[in-house]
Amino acid sequence: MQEMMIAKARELLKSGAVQRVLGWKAGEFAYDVEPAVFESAQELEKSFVYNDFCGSNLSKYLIAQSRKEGKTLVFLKPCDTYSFSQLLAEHRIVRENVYAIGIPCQGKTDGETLKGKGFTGILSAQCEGDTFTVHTLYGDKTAARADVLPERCLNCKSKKHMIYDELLGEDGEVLDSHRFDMVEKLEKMTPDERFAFWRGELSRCIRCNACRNVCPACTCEKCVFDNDASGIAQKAAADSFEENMFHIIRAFHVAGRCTDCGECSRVCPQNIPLHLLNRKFIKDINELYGAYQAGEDPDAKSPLTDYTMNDAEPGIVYHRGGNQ
Amino acid sequence: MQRIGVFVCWCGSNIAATVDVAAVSDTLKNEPGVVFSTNYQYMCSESGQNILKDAIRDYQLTGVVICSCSPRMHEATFRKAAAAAGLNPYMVEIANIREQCSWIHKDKAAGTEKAIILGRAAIAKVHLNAPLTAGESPVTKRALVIGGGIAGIQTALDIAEAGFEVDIVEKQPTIGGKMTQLDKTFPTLDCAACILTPKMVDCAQNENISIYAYSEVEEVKGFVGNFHVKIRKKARYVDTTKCTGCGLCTEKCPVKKVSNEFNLGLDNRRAVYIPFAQAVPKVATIDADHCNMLKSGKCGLCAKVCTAGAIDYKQKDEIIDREYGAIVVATGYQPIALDKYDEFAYSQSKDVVTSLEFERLTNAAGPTGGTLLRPSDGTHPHTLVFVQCVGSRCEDDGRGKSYCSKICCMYTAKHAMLVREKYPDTEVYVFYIDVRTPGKNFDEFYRRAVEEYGVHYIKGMVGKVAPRADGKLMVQACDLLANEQLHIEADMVILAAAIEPDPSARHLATMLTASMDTNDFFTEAHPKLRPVESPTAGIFLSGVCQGPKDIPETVSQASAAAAKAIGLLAKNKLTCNPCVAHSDEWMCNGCSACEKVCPYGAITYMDKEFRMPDRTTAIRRVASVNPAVCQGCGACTVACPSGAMDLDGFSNSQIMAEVDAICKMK
Amino acid sequence: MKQLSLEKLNDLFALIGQTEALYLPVDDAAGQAAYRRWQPGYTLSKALNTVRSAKDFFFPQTENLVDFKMQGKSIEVIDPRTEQENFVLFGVRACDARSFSILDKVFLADPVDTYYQSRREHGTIVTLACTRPEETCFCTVFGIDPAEPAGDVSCWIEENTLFMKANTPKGDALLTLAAPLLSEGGDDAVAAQQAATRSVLARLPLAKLSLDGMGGESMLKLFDSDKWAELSQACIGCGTCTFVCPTCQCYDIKDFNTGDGVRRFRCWDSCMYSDFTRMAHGNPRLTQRERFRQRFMHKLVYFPANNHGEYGCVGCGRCLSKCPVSMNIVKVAKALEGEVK
Amino acid sequence: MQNEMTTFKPKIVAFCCNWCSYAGADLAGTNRLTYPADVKIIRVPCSCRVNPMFILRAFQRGADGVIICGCHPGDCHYTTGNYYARRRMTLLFSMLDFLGIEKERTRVEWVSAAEGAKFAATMNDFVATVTKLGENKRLEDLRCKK
Repeated sequence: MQEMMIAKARELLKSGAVQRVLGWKAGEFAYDVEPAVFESAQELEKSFVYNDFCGSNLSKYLIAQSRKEGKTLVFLKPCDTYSFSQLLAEHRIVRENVYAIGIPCQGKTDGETLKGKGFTGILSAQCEGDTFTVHTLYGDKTAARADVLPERCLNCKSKKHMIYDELLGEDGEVLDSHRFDMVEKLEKMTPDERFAFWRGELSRCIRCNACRNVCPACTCEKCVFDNDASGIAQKAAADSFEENMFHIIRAFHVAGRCTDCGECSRVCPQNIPLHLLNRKFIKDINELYGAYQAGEDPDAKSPLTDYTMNDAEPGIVYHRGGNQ
Repeated sequence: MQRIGVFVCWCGSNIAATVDVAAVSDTLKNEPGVVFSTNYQYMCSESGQNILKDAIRDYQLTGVVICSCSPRMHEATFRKAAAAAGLNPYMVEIANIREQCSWIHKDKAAGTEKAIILGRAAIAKVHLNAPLTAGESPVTKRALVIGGGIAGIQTALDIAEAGFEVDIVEKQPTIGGKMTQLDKTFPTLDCAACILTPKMVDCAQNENISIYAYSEVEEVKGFVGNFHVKIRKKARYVDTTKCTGCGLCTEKCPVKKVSNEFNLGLDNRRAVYIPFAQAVPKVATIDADHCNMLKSGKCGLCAKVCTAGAIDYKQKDEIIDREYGAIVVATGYQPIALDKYDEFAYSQSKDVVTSLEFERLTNAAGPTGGTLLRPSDGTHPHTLVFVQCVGSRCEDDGRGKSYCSKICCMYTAKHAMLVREKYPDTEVYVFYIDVRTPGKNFDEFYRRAVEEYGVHYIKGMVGKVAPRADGKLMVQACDLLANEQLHIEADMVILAAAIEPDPSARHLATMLTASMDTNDFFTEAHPKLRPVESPTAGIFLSGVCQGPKDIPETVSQASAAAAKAIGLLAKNKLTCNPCVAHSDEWMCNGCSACEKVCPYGAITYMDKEFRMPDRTTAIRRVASVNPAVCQGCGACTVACPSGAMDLDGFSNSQIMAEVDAICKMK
Repeated sequence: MKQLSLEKLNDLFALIGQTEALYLPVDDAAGQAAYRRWQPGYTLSKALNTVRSAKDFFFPQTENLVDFKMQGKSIEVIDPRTEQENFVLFGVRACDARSFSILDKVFLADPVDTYYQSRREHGTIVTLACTRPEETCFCTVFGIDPAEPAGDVSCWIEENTLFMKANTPKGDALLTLAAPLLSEGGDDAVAAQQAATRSVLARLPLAKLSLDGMGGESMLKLFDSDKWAELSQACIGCGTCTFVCPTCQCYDIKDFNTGDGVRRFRCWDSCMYSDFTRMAHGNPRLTQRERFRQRFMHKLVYFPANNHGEYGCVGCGRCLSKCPVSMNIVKVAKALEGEVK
Repeated sequence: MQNEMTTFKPKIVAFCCNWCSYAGADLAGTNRLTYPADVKIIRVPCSCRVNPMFILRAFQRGADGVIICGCHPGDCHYTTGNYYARRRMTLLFSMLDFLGIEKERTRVEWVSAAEGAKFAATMNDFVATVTKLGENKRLEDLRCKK
């Protein structure tokens, strides 16, 4: 696939159809692949990669890239196309300046996930079939592919590309995932248990803003939390309240817009399962207002800018979900 | 820092009995920014207002807090008084310590404490108040009526009578609408044409009315008082200024088999045609889809016979730009398509007709000259079966409509009665779910059909209509009251098809940013209290476009809409509510969330060039609020995640300052 | 050198914990190491290092500076500081231990930051030698020997024994406190472990990272390098690298309205943020490229230029594993290497 | 003897829309229908003006309960405002519940201008509910406490 992508990118650059290529660049080790812009065939050949570590969602970079002169070629995995589509619906990307190529994805892992599975001193890693071989300072180790995939890939919602100009490889299907299982599990806990769970998680937050800055739904020119005039600006959580506030409001602001790409949880240095907050909103919306996935249908009205006269009353919260 | 004055009203003993007013004014005197604090028996009295005015001048107050009765009571009074003393009226805030404090709390300590907190909240808010000025916008003194049916005609006539210019845009070649196709009208049975056509002529002759027939609204921009509308005047290929309406062309045209839409396809017309004798404007129209000359360049007969030289094969659509102060929507309705109702054999048998087709079959100007004949063989029918509620009150998997079409009960009674009167040898059956006849003289009318004219009303639905080889229609039905199955050999079956909004309405609503319900009927600003206005300012609703209604109701609503439009046009300027939303362009990212929740279409987007901090320029899509259209609900402010959208008078920081003051530790 | 059987490690913790606050790395809910105040039942994490660095104890993420209490129109100024208690930081790695000396250069230089100073004075640092460095480690580049960590007390864990060595009077005091549990000996075992560790260190992929040419001499050349545009293009402007960094020391001072007064506090800031160094006209660094450049110029050029060649980096590798887009100081240093040759 | 110092008096913030609920509150006053002084009303143009930020802010600053009152669905002065408010608040409350924060501390009630009695009854009930829950501990900001 990587070779096909490089060939395609080289061809489009050469013909002048695109001026630059948004893809992934190899790093020092196997896993530290970084998003990058390539402007020449030499650059592509030198460092363009597409492998099991290309997890980062490139769609948000298009906000800036699509405002540059000429066209940008971007490679989008199925879940990235949801974000791309949603950003288009929100007028954040200049569509005519983007040439989107859909590429297949079998799930992406990352260095943190490998380390979490006990691989330390990673020097390089290869995947053959379903087996990952990791060379480390302390010897070679192997693992089954499924064992080193992060949660978002194990519960992948779709292998289908929502939008593209061209497709490399086969398109997949929307999957019947179990992505709401953990939300459901939490809903079944008592409020005290849930409170304890979330305090345990959110109290680790260092307010580095990685979740927000990587999020393709967070595209405000200036975030309310950075804006002293908003009255709720905070640079650090000076009290546990501010940890809650930041994450509740952030989840609320992306409710109905979150494509569940999982980048927030991937980048969290403290491994806080932030995607659960967004998924809770998605699940609630599905249950209360009908199935809806942001990024799926650009013409569908987002549930929070829509209503029906017979919507559930807020009091429904008192009756549903969770033990007392 | 503001210089704030606090004025605590006793309201006689209304407040003073349960709130220690002196303690309130003394405590609030110590709040930051407060430079003056007093209490007085009746702040709303003239001497009370003078205390306020004097203090504003003597202490150079920049903000005022009145602790008194509800702002719904005297906010306007105090704002006026402040303005008289030279203070911007929007620098006045009221702490409601009567209705929401002294009157509900018996304990004086608790009441006093709460009054102080409410006062603090008002002070906290005033600290963040900014002077607001109500904007003004001019009013173009001309109205646009979209749709030239009876609703549009009535509205236009009323507006014109009041002395304002009004344009009617009608997509058909003639105005008149559905009513021109009707025979008689209930409950008086006067002939539709006799009462309608004089009004059509009035329209044509009224100096204030311009009729754009065979035209459609192409684009609507602007806002209340200042709409800019593009009207597409479709090419008729006939110069309307020359055409005399003599009709010679329509007799000579060789293309004879064009289905005549005016008679609902029950007969044919030529490729050049005048819909009916009383059409307004009475000019010919060439149907480009069927005209040989326009299709192949071979013919030109009409041009040859036209003595006025009115035929112009090179005519093009014309775009007319007009400005309006008010727009009245009167787009009307159409009967639903019955092709999904196979059980009634509508598509299989010519003798199964809709009620509107039946109108044409009994109309003296219709295809049969007013004699009721079976469409299939031209014989006189002896047994007629009317089926009510075809598609009404039953969504039926999307075939029909959930609502009652409202007019069917009455026109079916009319049809049945007229048939029985003219042809006493016929048997007439009416199948119904309910007979609904509220309205002046309506029930009497229906009872006459049953009691005097011997129409057989049967409660129950027709299950199936089966055409037989001998031309009869076998009607299977049940009589729910007698609880028996019925089999009727009918000659004709007439279906009371549900009515639905004209299909053009949805596109129009989008252009007007007027809201619609799920059935595509226009939504009114308030279902009870503002029934002829759209929530979008300057857009009014006339006739069935807002919901099913009969002619008397349509006409009264049309006049009501006219009255509302006249009220608007009579103003020279519109004063805007200054408490409106505004968008901070530097923070707006143009995502459109605010636009989607705005009920008034007050938010538009523009691409604006910004000089960025790094000295580059960037073009960004940003929202902009039209203060003349915004009503200040604030829906957009919450939809906006960045807080770029805020509401003057109720800003995020003002409300949070109130929250802080209320929740603060003592 | 003192020694203690690992079986008695909890007894040691209990002993220290009795008299002073003891903090040590334990595994958190997400399976990563974090410093926690010791309490019975806690066990020392086996992770190489904590996600957050040990600088938190001297330079916490938020710290109250002064309170203003308002009553009507009067304002009272209150110093919120209570007496600083003594505390022990156990299990600090060599890299973090070095970071304190870098922070000292900033906070203890005139004018002395008394908030920081007070914490430094009351903290005893017990370091722990590394035995299994990771691929992201490059402390040796800065002359740090993770097999011989600094601190008030240095420790080694080999097999089932903890070896301890006091380096300072504070360290002596701690070992005196712990004396009832300790016995003498263990130099050989420690030396053997050090040799083994050092052989791994030599094999580290980043061991040969060159910082030649960094520092003040080529400041303008580096500043003007066109590499910055490419290096910074993926940067999302978050504060992850800054906040996990043991040497980043920038902070912002904020006022919080408590309802009846103002609490003035400081909190970590990041030069990667668009509202960092906000002056009347805004942030002088207009684009992410400039903000990104600032961070690495500071660590690799400005700081050594002002501090006798000492870099503002200790090679702990946290930013290498935590950056959301896998950009880091090593990639920057390697890219700039060509610029100064 | 009941010690006044130990009796918990909750702080309740009530956001009332200008057109229906604020008028309903006025009517409660006009009819002298009592409810505890713990309730303090903030006037907003419409229930759709209530930003989740305001609700969290209230809890941060020491509120023990927050109630939002608006026109009955279908009767909004602005036609659609309360429909949006209804969705927003439903989702917000559900999220608070998801985080284990007592859901009974937040409420939405539709009160028309004619429903003074309903306003007073609603406030009495809400104050009783919050009083039973006690002090807000899960969304408090210690800096705002004495």
